[in-house]
Amino acid sequence: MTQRSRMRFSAVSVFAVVGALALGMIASGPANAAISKTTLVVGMSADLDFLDPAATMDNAQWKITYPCYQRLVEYNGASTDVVPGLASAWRISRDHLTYTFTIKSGQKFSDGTAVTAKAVQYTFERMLKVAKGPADNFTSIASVRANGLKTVVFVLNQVSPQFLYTLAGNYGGIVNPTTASKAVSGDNGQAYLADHTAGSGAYVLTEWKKGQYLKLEQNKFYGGKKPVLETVLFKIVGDASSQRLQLGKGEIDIAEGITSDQYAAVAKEDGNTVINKPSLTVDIMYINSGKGNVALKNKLVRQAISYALDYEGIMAATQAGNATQMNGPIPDGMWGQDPKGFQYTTNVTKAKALLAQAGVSNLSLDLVYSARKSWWATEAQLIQANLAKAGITVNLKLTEYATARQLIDAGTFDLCLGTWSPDYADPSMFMNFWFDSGNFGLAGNRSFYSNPAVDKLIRSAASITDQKKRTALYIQAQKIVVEEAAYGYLYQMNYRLALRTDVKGFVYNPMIEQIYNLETMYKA
Amino acid sequence: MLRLIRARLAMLVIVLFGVSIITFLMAHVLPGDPTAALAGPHPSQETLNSIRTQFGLDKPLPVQYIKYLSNLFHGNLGTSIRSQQPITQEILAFFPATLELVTVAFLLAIGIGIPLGVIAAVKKNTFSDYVIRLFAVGGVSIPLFWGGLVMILIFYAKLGWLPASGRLDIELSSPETITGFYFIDALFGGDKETFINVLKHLVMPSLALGYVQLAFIVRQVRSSMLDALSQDYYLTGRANGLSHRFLVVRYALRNALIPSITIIGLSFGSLLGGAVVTETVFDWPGMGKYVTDSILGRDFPAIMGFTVVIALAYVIINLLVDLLVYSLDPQTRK
Amino acid sequence: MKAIRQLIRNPFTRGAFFSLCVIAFVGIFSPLLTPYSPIDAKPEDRLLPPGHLHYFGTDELGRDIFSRIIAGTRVSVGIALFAILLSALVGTFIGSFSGFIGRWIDQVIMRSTDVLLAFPTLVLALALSAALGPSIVNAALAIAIVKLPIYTRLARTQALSVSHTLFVKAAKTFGVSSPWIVRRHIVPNLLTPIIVQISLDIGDAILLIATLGFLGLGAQPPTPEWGAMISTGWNYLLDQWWYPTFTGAAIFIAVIVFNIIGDGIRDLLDPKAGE
Amino acid sequence: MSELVLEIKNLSLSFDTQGASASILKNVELHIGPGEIVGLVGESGSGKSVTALAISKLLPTQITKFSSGSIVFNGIDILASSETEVAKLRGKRIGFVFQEPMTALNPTMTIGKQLFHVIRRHSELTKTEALAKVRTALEEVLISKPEVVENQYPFQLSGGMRQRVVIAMAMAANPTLLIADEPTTALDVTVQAEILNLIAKLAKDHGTAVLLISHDLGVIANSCSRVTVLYAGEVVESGIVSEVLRKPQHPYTQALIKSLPDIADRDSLLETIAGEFPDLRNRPEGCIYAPRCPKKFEACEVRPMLRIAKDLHSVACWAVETTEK
Repeated sequence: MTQRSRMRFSAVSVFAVVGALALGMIASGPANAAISKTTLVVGMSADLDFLDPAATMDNAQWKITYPCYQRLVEYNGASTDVVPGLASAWRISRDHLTYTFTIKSGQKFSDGTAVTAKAVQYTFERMLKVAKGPADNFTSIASVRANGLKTVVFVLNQVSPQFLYTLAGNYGGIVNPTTASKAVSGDNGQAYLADHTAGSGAYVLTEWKKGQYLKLEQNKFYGGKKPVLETVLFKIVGDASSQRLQLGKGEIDIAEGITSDQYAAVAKEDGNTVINKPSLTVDIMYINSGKGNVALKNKLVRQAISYALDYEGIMAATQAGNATQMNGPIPDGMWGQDPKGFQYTTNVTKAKALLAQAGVSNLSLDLVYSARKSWWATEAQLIQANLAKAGITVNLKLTEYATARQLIDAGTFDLCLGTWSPDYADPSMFMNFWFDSGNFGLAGNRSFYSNPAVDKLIRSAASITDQKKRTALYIQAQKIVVEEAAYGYLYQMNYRLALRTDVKGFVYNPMIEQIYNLETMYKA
Repeated sequence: MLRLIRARLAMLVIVLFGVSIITFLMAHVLPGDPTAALAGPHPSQETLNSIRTQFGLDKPLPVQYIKYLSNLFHGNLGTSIRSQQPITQEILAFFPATLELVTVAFLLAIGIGIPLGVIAAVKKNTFSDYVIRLFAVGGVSIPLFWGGLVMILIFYAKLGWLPASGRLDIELSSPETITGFYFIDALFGGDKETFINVLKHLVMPSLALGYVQLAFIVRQVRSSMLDALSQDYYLTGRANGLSHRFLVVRYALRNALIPSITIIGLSFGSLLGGAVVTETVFDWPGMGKYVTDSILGRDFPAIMGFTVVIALAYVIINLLVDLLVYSLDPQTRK
Repeated sequence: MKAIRQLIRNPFTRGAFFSLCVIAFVGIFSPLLTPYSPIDAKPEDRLLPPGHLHYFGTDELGRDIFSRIIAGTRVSVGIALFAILLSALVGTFIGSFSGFIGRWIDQVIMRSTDVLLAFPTLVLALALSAALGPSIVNAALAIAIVKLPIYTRLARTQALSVSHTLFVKAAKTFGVSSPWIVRRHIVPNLLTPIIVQISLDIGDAILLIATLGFLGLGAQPPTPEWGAMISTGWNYLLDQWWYPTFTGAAIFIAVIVFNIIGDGIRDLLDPKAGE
Repeated sequence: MSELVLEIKNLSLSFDTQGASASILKNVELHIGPGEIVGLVGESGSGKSVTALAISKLLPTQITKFSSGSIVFNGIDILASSETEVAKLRGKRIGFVFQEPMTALNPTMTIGKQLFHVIRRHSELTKTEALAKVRTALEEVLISKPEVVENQYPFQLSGGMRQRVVIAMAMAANPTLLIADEPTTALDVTVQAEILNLIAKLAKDHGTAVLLISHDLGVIANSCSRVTVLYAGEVVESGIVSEVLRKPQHPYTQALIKSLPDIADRDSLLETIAGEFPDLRNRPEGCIYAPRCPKKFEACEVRPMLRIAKDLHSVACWAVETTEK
């Protein structure tokens, strides 16, 4: 063998060894095993943060906690009404300030201890002590007292029409008081509950491989009907295309991360289906009339912006048309909505005229958004193009979510994209949060909108319980805030979810979006 | 040798101190408040303030930093804002995955890169040289995120040969932790199915990451090998009848490796950087993904914990490189 | 000129050199070469496949991908060049003074580079551009900072060796000012290794820019930046394959061309790597 | 005279690199008899080392082009032999000593091991025997503590010691021909003599023929019997050392001798040779030395052949009266 050919031989052999290694791996069987019928695998886009019901305010984490805890009252299927949960019955005092619940018997936490009135008291007292997001929903609680084993009494310091509904939210999940012993350095057990569940729900979090998956298994002591699904895995698949590929191969049963433009194609693929239902989530643009560009204080300018937007085009590009243009702040499907509410149309001429009337020219605005929603980049660029036609320059400011939140709280922006969904089925979720001048910033009023007349209307609507009277007040307020174009009322979106056709029994409830009714789901 | 270790330890102190200051400042000028992102969709001001107090974010920066340093001194990296878990514990969970990925990629790169670099040098300016150099330059040129995604498309989506994400199929339970390296743990565990599954998951990410490093190694080895082959001792050997092959393997290689090792060792940083992207593309549950999420989520303690650990690793790698050079190069033993 | 002739003579660098000329041409004249506006959205033309109207198809806002890639050449390559040149300039300056002046200043500067080197490149760039706020200029600054230690060290080593030569020692004894010595004696000696390093770093910088863009920290939309385009485009791979594919190929080609040229220049200028 | 150890006839070669070609050697003639020490002298760049490397076929194969002539070693036509065949000669029948003892040895390997590799390569000795041979080889080059030296690395030895090691390696297989390419140039003056004496002694003891290459006529004068003077790849003069040095015929040789302080009249100024070295990419048609030659005349437009001059040595110069070739 000559020197030359010997060297070539070694080059070849290096490639050959690598090739053989690769082939060996590949030859050793198929890449994936089929998932059993009693296991459900959900593909989610990112790992979760923490699961403490007294701390988490994010629907993404709630999909874990919701089936692991039970609440005093629960949403009834797909409706926004509540039905008995851990509480078999309740009584509301005439002044709407005292709520008395009777605890259902036979309910047990995942460690086998019984659910008692003391546990309810512990849960709420702890939540208020932790003083994080969830506590904001219960500022009306003056005291909560267990009265014996079965009775618990909430005393409110003000009338709170939505109180019962907030109890059905994730933060209403009753925590096992034995976890008090897990507290370290006065954290009220936050560190422990951050990655453990301790509820009486149908499931228990049994494993959390950070960055990989979370595993739910049945709670042996669950007091309700035994669910079909033995195991539920929430697998982290960051990339949307990977999720789609894995869904197609049946490696995951539900793909949460499918992007808007891909649903149509996913639905056409064998074995896949897409759920498409109207939701109560709205996509809006904050128009900072308090701390933003001075021109935005003028309602004519805000109206001009509203007329310049191409609503149809935006809905087509961001939601593939699976959306409805809003006609006011309250979405369709929520009581209190104004069915005859005014809807802005695309009218560039009118927009220009309004700007001229306002005496504003060469307006240049910053539009802040984050990558939190996959469609915001598209939406922002379209809005930029729309407003350019009316002669308004828009500078896009893509920031990270945390930064965007800070800017929103401080009011240092002109325009900003956001979504909003109600925590409980009450129009105050929209009206009081968005427009009360006491709620500036992250708290809800992100347009820094201030109108004493509106303040008066919505505050009185929130302090009474008569739904008819409240509706009237809210409709009156809506007419003002729509006319004044306090926000860019874009669209109410559809909830879309891609899943395998053999996943059955999923019930979508707009109040608890992203949460699965695992107790009654099954695979066929 | 003791002096070497002592010098490295001194460096460790300086580097750690510098890194902690830089990271601390950087983390705190990052626009964005972690509490605002965590407090829920519409928190009240009271809630935001209460959370800031809980994380000590309301204190002046120097106070926060001194507190951080004193905790660090006690081996405590703090608590993650995003997960509420001790950072030390989190890093222990994520670090082995990265180390496994990086090590395998590195071994692949060395195993293939050194021979290729040698061949390219020996066959300088021939067809094989051009092919190898093109192959190598491809590695440093292909955008890792794009290359990785294309690999997924081919080997997972089209051919179905290899899994696309994670360290192990979700139906299989992870092997009992001995080293934290799944493929070693699975081997000890004796479960053939798990072992093969672990290897399959390793193939794509380690090849993607290894290719970049391989390219770097080929370039480096080729150039130092050319240097070594142009040295007089090579000619002496040839003139004394030693074969070209013998000289390449026994004489030139060792001498070429000394400068290469230093440079390849120091490129560990770039490998970790590459791991950030690889882990994102292949959903590899490691430090890269962890730190990206932490940066985006403004999880200051986590960002700092990560950089401190990486700086530590950097100094350790430096020491290892020094020791390796020490063992290879008699001149350092003067 | 001689260098170019040598580059063309080698078959390995010949093709790369001509591609480089094409890239430079495209970068300089991009506004004249784009058949459509790379910025203006046309929602009615969303996601059209490649054809004679749109060579590379259109994106999610109905923009011509071919035009965006052409326009992106100027952004991605231009910013990479800017970042590396900035880094080389500042690094050479700091490094040569550090090596020339020595003493504690040298110690402080060298330990600082140690610290910077302890960060993984991408992570540092990631954190820096996050800290500075996402924009293409800040991404360039981040890359310049990340690359700084290399140039500082390179310049320092050269400055050290030059400052020990007779003419510099003589100049020092005659009381010639330090900046003068640095400018007249140290900088010219540095040029070759710095040029070699620059040529090797440009490709890497293009990749870093694209990676930052991919992770959402680079250019702001609607700027046609390659990395950001792939980041969005990847979601469309399965149904609109053309979107990420052509963009990725553009990055790959640009980077490989710069890398081959960089290798070639190193072979030419660096006596150790050459013949 | 018995059969020649080495005979180089009419050797011409060029280096071809990507389009450019440089004529390095032109019609070189050289021969060495058994046990003879022949000097090859010339300025740097004159082609001495190329000639030496050509004998062992150690020139880079990709760029070297032989255009004429032959190299015959012990009856073997080197240029016609394959790489494998020549490789068998290297170290075994042809030993090589290089100029730079600093770099001629592998810096990361002990002396003993490097010597061991060479010895094993050329003999059938067992490992133990070869290790013993390492000792004796070191002893033979007059290294006093071989057991210490063999475990040392090159950087731990002085230049002279290293050169001894290199010589030991070259002589390990008892070769027929030893090529010493500037063996003392890099050494101190005091050590130079020791090394030259060592080479002379070994050659005598083993009956080895030596080709001693140097730019230093003094070195040649002390060690060689015959000398060949190279200029720009061409032999300009050759003959018995004493004759050539005493009565140099070629103007170049004369200039060389004049520039040498030891041999020339101590009072005369050290002369340097005026003019520039020729461009080998465009070798002139006429006499290669003509551009720098003080005695240049019309005939020099034509290249002079190497012809036998009156004092029994060959000269390539029209200005010299010669008998005939």
